[in-house]
Amino acid sequence: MKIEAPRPMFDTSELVLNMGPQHPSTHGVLRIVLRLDGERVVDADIVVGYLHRGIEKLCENRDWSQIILLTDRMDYVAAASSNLGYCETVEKLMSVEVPRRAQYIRTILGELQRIASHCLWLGTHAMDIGAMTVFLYAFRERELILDLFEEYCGARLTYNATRIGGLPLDIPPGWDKKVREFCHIMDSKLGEYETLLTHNRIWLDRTKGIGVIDGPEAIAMGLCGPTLRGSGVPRDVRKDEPYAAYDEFDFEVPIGTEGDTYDRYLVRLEEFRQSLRIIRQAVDGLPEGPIVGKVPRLIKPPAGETYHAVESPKGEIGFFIASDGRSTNPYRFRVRPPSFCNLQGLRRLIRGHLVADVVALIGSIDIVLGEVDR
Amino acid sequence: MLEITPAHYMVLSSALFMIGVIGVMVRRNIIIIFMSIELMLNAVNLNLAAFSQQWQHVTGQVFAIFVIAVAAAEAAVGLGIILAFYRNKETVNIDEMNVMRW
Amino acid sequence: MGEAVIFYVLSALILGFAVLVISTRNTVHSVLFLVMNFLLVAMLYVLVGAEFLAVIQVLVYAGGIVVLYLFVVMLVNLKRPPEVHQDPRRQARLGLAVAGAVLAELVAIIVYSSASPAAPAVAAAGQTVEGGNVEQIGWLLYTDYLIPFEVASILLLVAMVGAIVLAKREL
Amino acid sequence: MVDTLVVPLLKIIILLNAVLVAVTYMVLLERKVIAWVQSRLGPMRVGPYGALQPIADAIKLMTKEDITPTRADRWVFTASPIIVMVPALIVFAVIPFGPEVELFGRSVPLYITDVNVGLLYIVSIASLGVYGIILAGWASNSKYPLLSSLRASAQLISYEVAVTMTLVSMVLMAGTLSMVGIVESQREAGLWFAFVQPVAFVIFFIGGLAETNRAPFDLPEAEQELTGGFHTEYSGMRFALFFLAEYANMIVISCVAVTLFMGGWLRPFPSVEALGFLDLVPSWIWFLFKTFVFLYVFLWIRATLPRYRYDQLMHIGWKVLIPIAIGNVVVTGIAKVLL
Repeated sequence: MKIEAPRPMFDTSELVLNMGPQHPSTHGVLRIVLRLDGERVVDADIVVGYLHRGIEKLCENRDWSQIILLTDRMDYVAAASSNLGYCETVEKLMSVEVPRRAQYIRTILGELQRIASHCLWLGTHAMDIGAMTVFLYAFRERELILDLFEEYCGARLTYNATRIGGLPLDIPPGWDKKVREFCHIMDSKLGEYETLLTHNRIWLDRTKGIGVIDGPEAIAMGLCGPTLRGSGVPRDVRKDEPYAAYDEFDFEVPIGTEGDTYDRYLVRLEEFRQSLRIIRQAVDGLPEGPIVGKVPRLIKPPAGETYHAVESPKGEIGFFIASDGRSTNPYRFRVRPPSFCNLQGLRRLIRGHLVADVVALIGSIDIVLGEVDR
Repeated sequence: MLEITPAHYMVLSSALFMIGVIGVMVRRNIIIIFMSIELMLNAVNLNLAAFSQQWQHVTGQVFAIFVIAVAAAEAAVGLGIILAFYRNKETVNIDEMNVMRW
Repeated sequence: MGEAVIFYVLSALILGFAVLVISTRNTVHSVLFLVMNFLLVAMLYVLVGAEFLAVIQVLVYAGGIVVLYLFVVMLVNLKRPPEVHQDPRRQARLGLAVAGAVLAELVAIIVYSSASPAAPAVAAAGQTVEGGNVEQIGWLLYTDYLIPFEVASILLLVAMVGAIVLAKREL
Repeated sequence: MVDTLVVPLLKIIILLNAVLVAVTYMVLLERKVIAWVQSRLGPMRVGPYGALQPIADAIKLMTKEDITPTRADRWVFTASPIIVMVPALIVFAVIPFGPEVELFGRSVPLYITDVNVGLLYIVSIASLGVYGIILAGWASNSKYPLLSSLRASAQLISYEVAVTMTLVSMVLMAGTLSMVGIVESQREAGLWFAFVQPVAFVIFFIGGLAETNRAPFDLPEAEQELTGGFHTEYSGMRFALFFLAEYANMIVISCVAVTLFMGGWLRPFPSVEALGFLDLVPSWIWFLFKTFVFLYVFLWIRATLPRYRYDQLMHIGWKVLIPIAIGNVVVTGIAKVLL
């Protein structure tokens, strides 16, 4: 009789599932190759690059002021934040003083943009988990912000809203009043979102304990923004390295305790309130004065390099720009995109969870593929 | 011919039973063999129901219900065994299921 | 007359589907034919006045057991056809011959019994199948057949536990 | 001849058409109700307030290309929408929309048939619909539909247990399996069973949501996770059949719930004499009205709640609903013996 060596256990159920690049809830063209055991994710491979347009390289061949509209196309749901980040970086490189009024308006735009972006996040995140009504409610309020932006700069998505040294135009008359009205509306609508979600039993079941990541690990993963703050790390560029006019306003940086999806949700929800608080202070204390600082007609920063970061709705968006001091375009242009950095943590977050959680977690790190791929 | 008697049901059920037996004999896919066994059980039930009608007594149906219960138990355990076996040997061919044979 | 037509049509279909069950290559199709077979048998049950049995047949067999089969067939997505490997020790011819003998014997019995006068349909004392038989079945199950009924339920419990033990990878 | 053949045939034809029309308008209703919840208008273009939208949808779906994926199992792929649709329709045979009424000088019952195992018939036929879903997922030869159909079959079988358990307690209350008999026993009790059996009612409703794959248990069709589920690969009329079957099932569950728990065609508080004026409303209108209320709640829930996860769904089914349902049966049995 021949005794066969025991064969390795044959696994019948491991399934490779290709999620994306065309999938309703990968928020664009993200592709995740999941290896599933039943419905549980054993491992995941995250494939990016489907939206790569070479923006960084393009920027190296454009005028300094032409680059602003390319930054619109990175995080297209929070274009104003990218505009702001780029302009401030160049201003830092050129040591240009920006007038206070411009700083205030930039702050208002930045925070309005944060609310708009968070509205989109909230809507899609809730939609991914199946609460379709929140999506439309959130978009209703986002619409109001888009109207405000349209009135300010004429565009609803790609704003091109700042200029090196200041702003392209002053706020239209009555705009500040409309912003105040909006703050009032938004306050009550936040309550609506919370009624639908915060204490909803199903929402709690779906988000609590999902994708837990603690503070040190989140830092090691390079997470940033609300995703990092959800893990209890109080890192916020607005507080730590104030830019624009943030050092003049009172606001708090909400942090989570558990580091799960629910905490990230709560953090962003609180950021709505803090943003409204900042906007109110900025509108109330809006100083008079010019909106553009002293900038030469031909922008040609001195040779040198610099890195500057601002807090976009997604997290810390940083620009590294090198100028050779001779040409009218940057010598080297590099972006630290928060979505991309947060996406790195996704694999760690989804491992061991179910397919349904993958969707919730993609929503919870709040990525925009335009920014990931650039 | 036009009056349906229990004998008709007997013929039908024995034919069904035979088809089941042939299935068990000629197929080597164990799942098909299981299904053939279900066919045979069904043939038996058909007989029981026909007898129940003939004698105007529901005992036959009660028996059929027991048969169905046993079939359910058999299917659950049998399919569990098939799955466990398949996981280890990657086959459902009954001729390869000989680890317990001399 | 009507009953006869229904009976013959159903019988033909039942046998046809039964043959398909054991002869189809694709296991999923085979399962489908099995369901059809069971549904048709359920119709025959209705014909003999066993509505409760018919419903149970559909509920347990078609709705439960065969779904299990389908599940297993789908999990066992084979990379090679199961019929390839043949056991040399297998004696299919002998099996077929035995089956044929049994069939012949059964036919003989049927022919013999139908030649002799059929037993008259005797109504058991006080029990008729009028106005539905659910109550009678329930009555019998819980009185005369109480112990078999309980044994059957324990059997089902054991089967449930067994199935879980077998199917679970690690306990 | 007229009573045994013509009248039933007429009833079947009328009922089938009514159900199909109701199902298409159910789709419109869903879009409208959810739109109103979400502060939108919903379909407005076709007909006044979008009233002809179902017709436009039907024309669109019928004229669409019918795609069969290349390596799909052609026969099963074609058969599964039919397998889903047929049980959803034939269940209506035993649903009593009203008692016997005088119509054109003859007494016509407002149901197609009243079989003595009516309730079991519904349960058993409804359990066949799962085949269509499993086979659709399998035959599509695609991974998302396969995952979805596995989810669906596990879900439907699990929740069937809980639902059937509640039906057992209802049968204990009514003492019959006939749908008409159950309504009659509620008339005799003078009370809707929903008030006597609130636990069974709630479990039945939750189980009904799960059985019809409706939110928050719409995992098999979770668009955000499985890109539409088992009907991902379907198009045109075959897709429409899945869609129609889902809504037909919703109507079935509502009808059964109304019959079992809300007194079927009876008016509210059938034993209170003072409310006798409510009898002026024909009985079938009461039935349809109650069914409508149920359907509305289905839509309302869909617009409000997020979706459960697969393991949570199983947890609720097996560890919460089934034990409670069994306990309910035991308690009902004891109460029935003692009282």
